[in-house]
Amino acid sequence: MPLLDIKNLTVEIDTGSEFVKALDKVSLTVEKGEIRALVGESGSGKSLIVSAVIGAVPDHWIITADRLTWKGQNLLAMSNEQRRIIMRREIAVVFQDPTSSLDPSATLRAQLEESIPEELLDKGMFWKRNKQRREIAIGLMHKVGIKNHEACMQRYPHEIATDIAQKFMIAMALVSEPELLIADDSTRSMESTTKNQILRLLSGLNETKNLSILFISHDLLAISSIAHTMTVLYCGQTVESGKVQDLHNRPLHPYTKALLDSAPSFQINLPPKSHLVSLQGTIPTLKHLPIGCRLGPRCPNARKECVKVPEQRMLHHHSYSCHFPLHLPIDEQLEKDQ
Amino acid sequence: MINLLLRYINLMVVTITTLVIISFSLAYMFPGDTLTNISGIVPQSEEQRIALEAAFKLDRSIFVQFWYYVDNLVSGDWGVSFSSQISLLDEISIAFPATLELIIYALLISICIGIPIGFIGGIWHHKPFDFGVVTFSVVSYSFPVFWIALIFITIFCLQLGYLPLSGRVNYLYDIPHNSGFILWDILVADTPNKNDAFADALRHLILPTASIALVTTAIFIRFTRHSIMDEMRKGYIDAAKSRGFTTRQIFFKHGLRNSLLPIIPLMALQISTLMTNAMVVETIFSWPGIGNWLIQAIYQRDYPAIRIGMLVVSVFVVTFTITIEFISRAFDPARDKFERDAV
Amino acid sequence: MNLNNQSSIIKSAILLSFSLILLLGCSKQKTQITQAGITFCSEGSPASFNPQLDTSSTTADASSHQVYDRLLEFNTENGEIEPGLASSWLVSNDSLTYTFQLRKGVSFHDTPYFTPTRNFNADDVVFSIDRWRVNSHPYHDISGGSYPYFQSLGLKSTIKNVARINGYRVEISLYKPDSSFLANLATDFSVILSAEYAMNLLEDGSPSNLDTLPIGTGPYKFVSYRQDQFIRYKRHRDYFLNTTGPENLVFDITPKSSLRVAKLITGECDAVAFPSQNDLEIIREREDLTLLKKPGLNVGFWAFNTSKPPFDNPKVRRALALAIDKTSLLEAVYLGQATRAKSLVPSASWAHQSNMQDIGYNPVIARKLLDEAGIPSDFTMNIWAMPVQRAYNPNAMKMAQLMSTYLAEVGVTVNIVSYDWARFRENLTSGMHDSVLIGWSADNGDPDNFYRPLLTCAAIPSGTNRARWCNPEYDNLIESALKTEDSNERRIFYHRANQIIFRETPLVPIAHAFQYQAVNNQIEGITINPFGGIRFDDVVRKQ
Amino acid sequence: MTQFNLYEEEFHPSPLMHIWLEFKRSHFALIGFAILLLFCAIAILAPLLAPYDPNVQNTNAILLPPAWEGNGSIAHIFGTDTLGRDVFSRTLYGCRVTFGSSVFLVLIASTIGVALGTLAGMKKGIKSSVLNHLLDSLMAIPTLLVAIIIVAIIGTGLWNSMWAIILVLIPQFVHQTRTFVREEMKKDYILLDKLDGASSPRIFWSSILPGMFELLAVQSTLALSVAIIDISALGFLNLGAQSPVVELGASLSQSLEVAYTAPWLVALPGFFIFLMVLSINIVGERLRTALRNRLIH
Repeated sequence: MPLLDIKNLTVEIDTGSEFVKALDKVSLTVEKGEIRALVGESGSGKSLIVSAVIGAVPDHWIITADRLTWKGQNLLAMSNEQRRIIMRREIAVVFQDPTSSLDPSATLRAQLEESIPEELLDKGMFWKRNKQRREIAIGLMHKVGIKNHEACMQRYPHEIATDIAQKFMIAMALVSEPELLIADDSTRSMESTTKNQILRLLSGLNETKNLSILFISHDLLAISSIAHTMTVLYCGQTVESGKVQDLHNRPLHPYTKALLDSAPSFQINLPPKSHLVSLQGTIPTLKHLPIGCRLGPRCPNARKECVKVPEQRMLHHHSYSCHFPLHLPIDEQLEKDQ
Repeated sequence: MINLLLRYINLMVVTITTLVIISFSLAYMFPGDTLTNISGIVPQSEEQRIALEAAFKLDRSIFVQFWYYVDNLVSGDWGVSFSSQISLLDEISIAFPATLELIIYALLISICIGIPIGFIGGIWHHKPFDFGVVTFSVVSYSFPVFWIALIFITIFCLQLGYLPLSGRVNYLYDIPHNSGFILWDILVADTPNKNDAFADALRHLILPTASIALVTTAIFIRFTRHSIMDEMRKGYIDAAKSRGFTTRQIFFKHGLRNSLLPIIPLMALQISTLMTNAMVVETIFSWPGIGNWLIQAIYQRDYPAIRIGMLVVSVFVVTFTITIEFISRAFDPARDKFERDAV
Repeated sequence: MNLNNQSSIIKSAILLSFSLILLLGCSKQKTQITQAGITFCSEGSPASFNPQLDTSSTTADASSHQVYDRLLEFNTENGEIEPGLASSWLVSNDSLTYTFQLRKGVSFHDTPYFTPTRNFNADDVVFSIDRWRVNSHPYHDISGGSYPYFQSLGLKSTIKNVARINGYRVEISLYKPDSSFLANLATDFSVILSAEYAMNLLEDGSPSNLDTLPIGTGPYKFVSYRQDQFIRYKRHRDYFLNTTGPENLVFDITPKSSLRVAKLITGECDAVAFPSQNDLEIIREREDLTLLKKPGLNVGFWAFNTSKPPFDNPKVRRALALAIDKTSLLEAVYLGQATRAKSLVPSASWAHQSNMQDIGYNPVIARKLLDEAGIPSDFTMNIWAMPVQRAYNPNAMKMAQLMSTYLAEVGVTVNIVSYDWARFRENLTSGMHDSVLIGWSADNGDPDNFYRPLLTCAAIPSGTNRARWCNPEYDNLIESALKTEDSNERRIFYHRANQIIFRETPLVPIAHAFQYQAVNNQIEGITINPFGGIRFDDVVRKQ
Repeated sequence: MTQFNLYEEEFHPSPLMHIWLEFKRSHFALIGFAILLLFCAIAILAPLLAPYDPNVQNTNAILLPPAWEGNGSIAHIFGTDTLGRDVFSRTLYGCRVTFGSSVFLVLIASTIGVALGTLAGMKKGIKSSVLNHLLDSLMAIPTLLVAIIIVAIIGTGLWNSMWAIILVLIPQFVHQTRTFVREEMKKDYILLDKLDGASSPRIFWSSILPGMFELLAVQSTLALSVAIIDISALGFLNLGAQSPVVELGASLSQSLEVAYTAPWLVALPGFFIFLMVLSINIVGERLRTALRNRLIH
């Protein structure tokens, strides 16, 4: 059964005056040893899913879900204490902006050693344990690819480059040997060389340690290089999910198709000087979300029925939620409904 | 670090020189005869005036006078007070420690009570305790210090009769002047009934310190509460939470230091409100401090005393502020080197 | 952080702070030290520790009865003259020579700055009197060389010679008979200093210590003094009168009268000088305090500086006197605790003239007189209001403010001037004032103690004649009053002097106030001395 | 604020309106604001409201207790003081002097402070840094000390004590404006103005000043509460307003002599000062949170 299983998760956030469904029936699963990519434009609620999973959500927001389980245990029903233990040993998170998620007034060494859990160290006097902590820390730094660890250890977060900080965040996440690593857009605003280093590091970890990764990004190139399965998100609704190859070859949902078309490197036969395909209109803001399928107003083959929220349908473990999927001609769909 | 040190030393030197120049020029700005303003002695006869002018180098150029004034300041010959004809150095070395004692205890109280309450208020944001903390801090911040002192006197001294009303210690205890800090002097003195004197001095201390500490505690509570609330919203707190630390651990490991560092220089600035309140409270509790002494000096138009008293107090306050600012700047790696945070 | 340990933290914090307050505040238990000591809240710092140099009662309070003794003493009840350091005295029949037999075995104070080698004898008496009498005396010009009380009485010209007959007998001969001479020897100002101490100081080259570090034969030794804060005395073990008194005596100097009464209520002071009129009610209500009251031998007046135009014109002075309403001043400032003064001498003295006519309140005539004297309608004058409290004028500032509204009605604008007490009297003596609100409390029972120091020409340089008024006719009236012993004859002279004062109005007598003394019930033995300084020699604290 | 708007058009409050909506949220703030308006009214209309002239002495009604006490008379609502002057009109005039002079001096201090602050903020180089840091460290000198010096030089009086407090408040305004201006200068919209060829006064006038209003509002409420306490403290030590001018602090110190027989004479002026400062602090605090919330959302 899947490691992390999310079914019909709805999160209503408080925009100061009324509650808006930021996430509307999101479902997502991560298997053991699988790299699940979560794709969506910025502002589509990706980080909201992460904070819903780890519980860093203000108390007055309303979270309802059919299923939000971690290895079978329902996360919502758990007490803070149990949830904290899970977060400590089984799930690790790498946030978006590395420099702002490091304590500005503490040295990197102190922060790294602080995050090493007690259980890993064997008993003994505290100076032995501190020495052991330092060894583990240095080992970790080498593993994540920071060569001159001496220089970085004494420095403060605002004195190091962002990619080193990102590696540092990954090191801190891995120290407690988690089973699931949630990487929230960790390769954003990095030039390609460092981005490849990070991606190689993640896929290496997946193979060696069978570490399952929930990789959140809107950079399709990176996703296609390392992810096994992919889920596409639009304005808080899961649009399509399945294997990367299936989605790549035969996208069923118009939004996925538009998303793939918009990345030129994905086009096989792109004649020179041709117009890049892009969806008209812009992403609706939280206050004026359309009813039913949220792509409605911008969808090329939108019909009257799209006003109802499409439920999720499976096509041999390639699920999509759209009334008029691409593989079915439109008129055939019409008779079926009558 | 070193150029930061040099930078602050230069700032200190520049400020203290400005203060000395101001206090030097005060002698000429004060009404009345400049010679009395400087020396404190009223020349009886004409030839005494000439002798005094030669002694105080009034006839020489302004720079020589200034140099002579600085040399006197350094050597401790601060002139004589106009009304009591006692050397100013002795008067100030008796009066200033008394005010210092009040200010130190008030600062300690504000730190030990203000900061924890501010933190608790900030962490339990929007909970009953937090509303209590906010109302307490806004209300006690707006008490005029002389009025709250009078209310304390009416309640604790006159109606209940628990606490004494004025002075530092009951004058029947003959405590020799040692360091000027009354509690220390009692401990060091060899008078027979020392512990009675100590208890009596403590009872004399309660009300003045409480009336000064009230306002500063309120200010500290506001500072810490705002700072911890901003800090708890930052990214690294969520990152720490995601690593499974409890809020208490997060607070002590990260929240405490990061929220205190930006507000330490602002707390140091509160020394000037503390000093003003101390001077006002001294006149009410007739505490023999520098505030009381300066205000009596102004009533008696004792210009040499005002001049030197002003210099001593402002040099102390300025040095204290700049050192605290330097310490906080040196030990806070994250903040921009030359900017000061606004609350 | 769930709810239960949130409330536990609040509970423990409140408990802690409450116990702290209780522990320190606990109770008003009297510690052992306060049993053996008495604290007296005085109203000002003494100018010096030698009453000869100053007429203010603050200086007299601080040293006269505590540190020194006098040849003769007054009996506080009936005002008779009793033996002091002089055990007996005899007056020659032409009342020109007085011989005093001195008491034996009286020791001076033994203090860290001076240890006496001999007891009190005639040399000390001769030294003390000659110091202010003989200009060429080595100590005459020390600490300013001005002896206002003695100069105002012109005693220099009355005493011919002070001779030492033998170790314990002194003979004083006068030029002309002076019926008030004995009374003047018993006042607070004629104290006996230590000649030996003076000679030692002269050799050490610091003679002014005689007046700042006092040595006397009195019940208390001087320990230490800090200006505007405290004076500390210790009991003089072998004082020649076997009176019981506390081991330590402290004068806690508190200029504000309301603060003095507050300290009395909280028990920080055991006795208080000059309680303010408003607080008398409070003191009467409290059962742990007693309020002693005696008709005062004093007079509060408003003196014009007659040496300064336009105040040299009696018509102007009469107009200003008519412009103020004395009854409202009595109510507002004295709150009814004083009798209306028609002349200098109060009813308690035998020379009082009850049928004396009084200047009424009539602003219309006042304005007319002012116009006749050519005073313009926007005439401004200053009223000096003394900063300290006295029985004869508990709040001079408030009285000046009230008078300024009355004077404004007759077109005289007033600005009120006040300095610190020492500077105030210095400037008064140099005559910088237009008019001053001040008064005089008698030092002995003799009426001459009112007439001579206040209005005679000899009293102008000494500064006690605030009006700086010199009238030869008035002077020889007072001189002739001194020549006769018979009191009815003297009374006639004084009544004729009253007429001159009424006609010339150099000063406007306002009130004769009662003297008050507020004391804690635990203290026994404090009495009101109608002739000046407070005495602590026979005071004890009940357990 | 979801009033029912039929046409679904958008309701975007202007920054000022947004702050007012945010401000209206807390009831305490509204009460504080109402008290503040009351004091402004008193400050302006004191002569009309006061039943008597504050300095007129009515000697046959001395130390009359206030109307609600046993033997108080309605003629003098708050009773009379030691010289028989009506306490109610004295308190009204006192509020007028204390509040009015504080508002006036905060205006002066803010204009001078802002001018100096922008000058220091815009200029670079040694002059501005020395000036700023010198001013910052001189900010630490206590207000009472400066007041004593000024009173020693030009004597006591309301105006002199106001000068003392202005001298002490200016560095605070300079510091706040300088930090704000230096922040703004780093931003791009200032760069744009420069590229358009705008001179620095124009930049200040058109782009920095509008952005500074909220900061100025919060800073002047803080300064106003400090000014009121300092003016009344100086009045209390009778270094400030002298007798013909009626001031709350001075009347408080005069009433000390009769603190036992007439406790209301001590309580009333103090209470009015406390109320004044409390209302300003509540409004200031709420203004700051409103400003903070507007920037965060």
